[in-house]
Amino acid sequence: MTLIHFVVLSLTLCAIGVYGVLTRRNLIGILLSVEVILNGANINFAAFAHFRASDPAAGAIFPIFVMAVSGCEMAVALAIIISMYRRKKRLDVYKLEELNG
Amino acid sequence: MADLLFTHSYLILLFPLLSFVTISLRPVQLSPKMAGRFAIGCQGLSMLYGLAVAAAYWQTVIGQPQLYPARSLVCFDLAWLNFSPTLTANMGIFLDPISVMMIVVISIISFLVNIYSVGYMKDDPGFARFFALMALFSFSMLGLVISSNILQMFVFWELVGMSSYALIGFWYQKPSAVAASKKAFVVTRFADTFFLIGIIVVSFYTQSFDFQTLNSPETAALLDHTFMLGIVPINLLTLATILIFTGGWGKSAMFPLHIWLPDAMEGPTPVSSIIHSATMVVAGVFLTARMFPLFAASEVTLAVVQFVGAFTALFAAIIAITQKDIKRILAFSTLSQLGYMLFSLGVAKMVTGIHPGAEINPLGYSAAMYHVFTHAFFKCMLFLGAGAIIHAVHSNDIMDMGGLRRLMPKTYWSLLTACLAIGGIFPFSGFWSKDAILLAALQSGHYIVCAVGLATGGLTAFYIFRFFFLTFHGRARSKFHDVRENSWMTFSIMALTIPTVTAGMLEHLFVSEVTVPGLAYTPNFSHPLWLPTLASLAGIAGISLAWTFYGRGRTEAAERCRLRIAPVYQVIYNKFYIDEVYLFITHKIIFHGIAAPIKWLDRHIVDGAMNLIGEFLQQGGKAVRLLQNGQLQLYLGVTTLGFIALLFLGR
Amino acid sequence: MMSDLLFYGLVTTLVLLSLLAVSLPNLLHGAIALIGSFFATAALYIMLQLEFVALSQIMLYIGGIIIFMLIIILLTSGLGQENRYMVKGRRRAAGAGVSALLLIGLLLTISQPSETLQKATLRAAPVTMDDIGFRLMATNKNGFIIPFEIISILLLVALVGAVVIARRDNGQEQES
Amino acid sequence: MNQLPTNHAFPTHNAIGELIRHLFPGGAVYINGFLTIASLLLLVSILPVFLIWLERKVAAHFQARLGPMRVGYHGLLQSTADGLKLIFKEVLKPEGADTFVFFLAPTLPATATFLVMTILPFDRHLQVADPAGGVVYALGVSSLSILGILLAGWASNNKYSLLGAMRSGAQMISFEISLALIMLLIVMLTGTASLREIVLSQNGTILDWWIFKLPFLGLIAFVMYMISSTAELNRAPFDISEAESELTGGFATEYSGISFAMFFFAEFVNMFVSAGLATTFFLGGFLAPQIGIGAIDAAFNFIPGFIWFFLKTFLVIFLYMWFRWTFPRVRVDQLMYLEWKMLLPANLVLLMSSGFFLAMGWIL
Repeated sequence: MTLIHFVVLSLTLCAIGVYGVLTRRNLIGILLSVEVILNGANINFAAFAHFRASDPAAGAIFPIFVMAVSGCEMAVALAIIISMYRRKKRLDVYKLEELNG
Repeated sequence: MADLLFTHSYLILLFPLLSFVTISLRPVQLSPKMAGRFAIGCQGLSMLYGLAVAAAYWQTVIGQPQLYPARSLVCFDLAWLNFSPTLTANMGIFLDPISVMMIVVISIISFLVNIYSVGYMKDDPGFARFFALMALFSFSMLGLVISSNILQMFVFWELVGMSSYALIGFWYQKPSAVAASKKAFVVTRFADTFFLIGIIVVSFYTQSFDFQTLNSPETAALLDHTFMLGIVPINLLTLATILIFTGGWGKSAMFPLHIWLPDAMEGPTPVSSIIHSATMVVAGVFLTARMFPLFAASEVTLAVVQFVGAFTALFAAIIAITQKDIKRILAFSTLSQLGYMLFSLGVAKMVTGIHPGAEINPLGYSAAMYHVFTHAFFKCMLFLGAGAIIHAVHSNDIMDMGGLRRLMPKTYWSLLTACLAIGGIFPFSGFWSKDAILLAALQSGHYIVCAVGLATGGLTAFYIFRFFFLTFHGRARSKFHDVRENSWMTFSIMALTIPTVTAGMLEHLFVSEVTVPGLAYTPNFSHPLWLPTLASLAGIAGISLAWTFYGRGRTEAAERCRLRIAPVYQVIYNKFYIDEVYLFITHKIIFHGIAAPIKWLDRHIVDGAMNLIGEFLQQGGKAVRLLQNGQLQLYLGVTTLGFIALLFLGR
Repeated sequence: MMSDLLFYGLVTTLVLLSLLAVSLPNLLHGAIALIGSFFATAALYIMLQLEFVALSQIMLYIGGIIIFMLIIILLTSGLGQENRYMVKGRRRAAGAGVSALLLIGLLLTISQPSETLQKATLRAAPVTMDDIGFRLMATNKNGFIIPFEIISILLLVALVGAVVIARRDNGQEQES
Repeated sequence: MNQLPTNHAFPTHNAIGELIRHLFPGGAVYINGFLTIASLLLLVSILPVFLIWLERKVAAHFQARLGPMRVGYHGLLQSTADGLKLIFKEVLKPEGADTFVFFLAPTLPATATFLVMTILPFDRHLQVADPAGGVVYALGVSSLSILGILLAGWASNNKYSLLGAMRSGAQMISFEISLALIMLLIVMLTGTASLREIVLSQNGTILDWWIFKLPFLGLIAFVMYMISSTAELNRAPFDISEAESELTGGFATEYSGISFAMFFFAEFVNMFVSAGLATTFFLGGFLAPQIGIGAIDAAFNFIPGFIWFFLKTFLVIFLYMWFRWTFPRVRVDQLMYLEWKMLLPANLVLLMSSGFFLAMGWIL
């Protein structure tokens, strides 16, 4: 159980999240996968905080910031998804191509 | 004691401001009734304080000439804006004979008109708003007259214009009121632009806004040089003073910028009374008087002032003869009287550093100020009386009235004094002030102007008694219901008869004390006795003519006369088609002749170039947008692939 | 020894649950798997002696974000209707390929000999709640007061924005 | 990796713990751990039974009747019988329900309450664990019960369940905010987030309890805590999620047997936990009330702390039950209005004014 283990773990989680984002068709599913990616990043921060003795508190603070930002993201996403759902009645990203050129 | 009064002289302004803020912003909830009472209370306090300041001023400044040789007093002067190290705009209070006189006039009239308005505006939905705006007006007008420098004066000048705009359009549901307020705003703003340019020119050269600096001979000497604009020689002094005078030109509604004032009668009558006859329109005259030493340094400017004044006096009097709307008659009468004041200023002469040895005759200045004083009271009263009549009979047309003498006796007798005063009949106040003006014109050798003044005096007497007889005498020409005098209104009207009758006693005071600033010179006030006699005769002739035509409420003789000169009458009745000329110029010439080609240029050449660029970008965008198919996952996939490529390439 | 065992157990759980979270066809099941993975992550934090981060993880992620997500799912899916929107066939394979490539690339990158990774085995003292609190509020150069305040403003803005976006425009949208 | 936090006394350093530590020096950690968990489980299984009986008795006496009288002394065994019946009943799963989630959901609230109980300081040395961020832990873990309710509502495949679940989810999330703010207030005043420390900070006379400190602000905070925790517990007058007249049985409509029993029991344990937290935060926890008279104080001190804890907790529980029979049920919009427009602003004002008091050193 060294730093390298945690780094590999967080990279794996990141890859899993990317896979999820690429293969989910539902907006909420994509958000879910993004959370997996963020989780991986957080683990990375925490691991570095623990194993690099120079400044452990900084590494511990960063995951908290990430959590706060992801809370914001969820709040806005909730609003966007609700208003989109009202309009389209579904959240399939293949059906939500309004932004195409 | 007096010092304390002067130090806190800002309180004169503060009471109306307090009233405005309290009523409009409502930190405490006031019922409309309470708002009116509150406004009157504030105006009353302001008036009492103003009178106290005036008394103190009389005692200290006038009473001790050795201490105050300039007869003026700067109560305080705080630096407000530092434009540059050498140019600072101040905010201050400046007391000299004319500003003290104006404080007295404005505060008394504001107070009385506020009382009057309680009766006049009763049951109006905008009752509280009206009092708030009136308080704002009082605040700004008082601020205007006690300004210590020209920039401060301009600030209050614009505030006055703003409150006038708001009050003309007070009944904003009426399209005509809205149009009138817009017209007043645009016309005065047009003139104010030149005023501001004038301020900028003067302050640029003199590095000062202060009146005392501007009025010094050094300033005149500094400005007095001629430069060539192309092939036209332009004297800077003349240019600057005429630019500044243009502000007063517009505000005092002199020909040809007079078109807004008759329309401004759309506002409530108390507004017309205080703003558009007694105080605000006098601001132009006041400005000219305030800057008089500088104006007087330029012969051309004084000539312009004199000509504009004299012409407007006659011109407006002629139009007033034919008008049927009670308030328009009075409006044109106001124009005419303002013309008097201006030409009186124009005929005054004084010594300055650059014209040594020129004639000295400051009587015109004193006479103009005296006329400002007397005119304010009797014209205010005339308007208040007209308002009372309108309030009673619900019509503006004098052809619909008649026989009101019995129904409104108090108004009748009060108005009679005002009509006699404006008609220049001995011993009412108007007689004395007009006499002084005519004497000033005669003494300075402007015989034509003097003749115009005399003729206008006759015309004035005629049209004012035409209005008077048609309104009060004879039989009613339409049915009135429930004509009653309101005690709030009659109180103010009757209170105003006192200065109207007695202001004549102040003539010598004005002539000796209200003189050109910085000039220790008592005007020569020796009368040739034929002049007042002639003036009185002109007035009596006007009244007699009015009696012949309209006495006992008859109109047949006048009608016959009108038919005989129908074309001329038509021209005069339509105010010499000045409004139409304006419309023609703005619409036909400016809009079609100048603006339309520019518009075409803008639409086709300038916009066309822009459209070309836009079109180019759009086509480019169309080509690029094929890449944007709106699928999140494609974007992310491509991004990730790019990132992976970087990972491998970066090794 | 014990802790290594625990660590590998947690890691296995975490990876498996994350995989489930991204690949379960029913979104709600995915969300539940995500909850599990968050708990496992919290356990990992405790192993890293970051007690407060673990507690925040539980409070913010499980108490806040996941509940938000569940509410979104419940609001947008009808009863008994499953959210089976996964891409099919080739696209799915492409996604898997891309992410596998990414993982390989990243792993290759960290497999390079690196001072930071190799020598970073020194274990820090546990980070207590007090440390984090004082660092968050410190105004000196090690302090995080500015990011903290920015985050708080961001939260406020996000909330206001969310309200504005989600508010029903009566004029535009038809309600069924 | 195995080192335990040593900066504060290990919370189970009581007589039994010491004895076992003395007898089995090697395995004491495991035996102690097992014993604490086992006793806690025992408590969790007995408590709801007793609380249900209490609720029924209190309700009955409020309505001037006797309540259960037949089974056992004054009906003491009535709820045991009911519980047994529930356990042996068949669990029905509605058609089309999501099996996994349907059976997962009831376990979550039960787990949540159990997890919060592990940090309740029953006595000076009677506490399973005392994390430094105990308040955060309590808040975080208790949100699991919201999860359980939401999942139960969705998994039941029934519109009443879903509506009830959404309602109570929204309600609990909303009121959790003001609950958290009140806890934050206490954390701010004490300067610690550990529950044990919070209790110890109220050492002294009865006037040192937070409810009586900060003249009136403490009392206001307590009242607000009671309101928000009542709402958080979905108890009357805030029981809109299971308003029988509107929603049948709320999120638990489709549940029966042991699954239902878990929800039901969790609810009552949750009430105990809430009351215990109130005791901890405001009423001096396990500390004996000291009124400044030597003899009485000594007598009170002689009584063990956990008895005081339970006494105070049951006092608060009685308050909850009293609420139930005093106030009529509020509407769902009134509820949201209460939280977002009244409680939350009041909370913020309270927090700010207390901060001001704290900064000025005016904590009386």
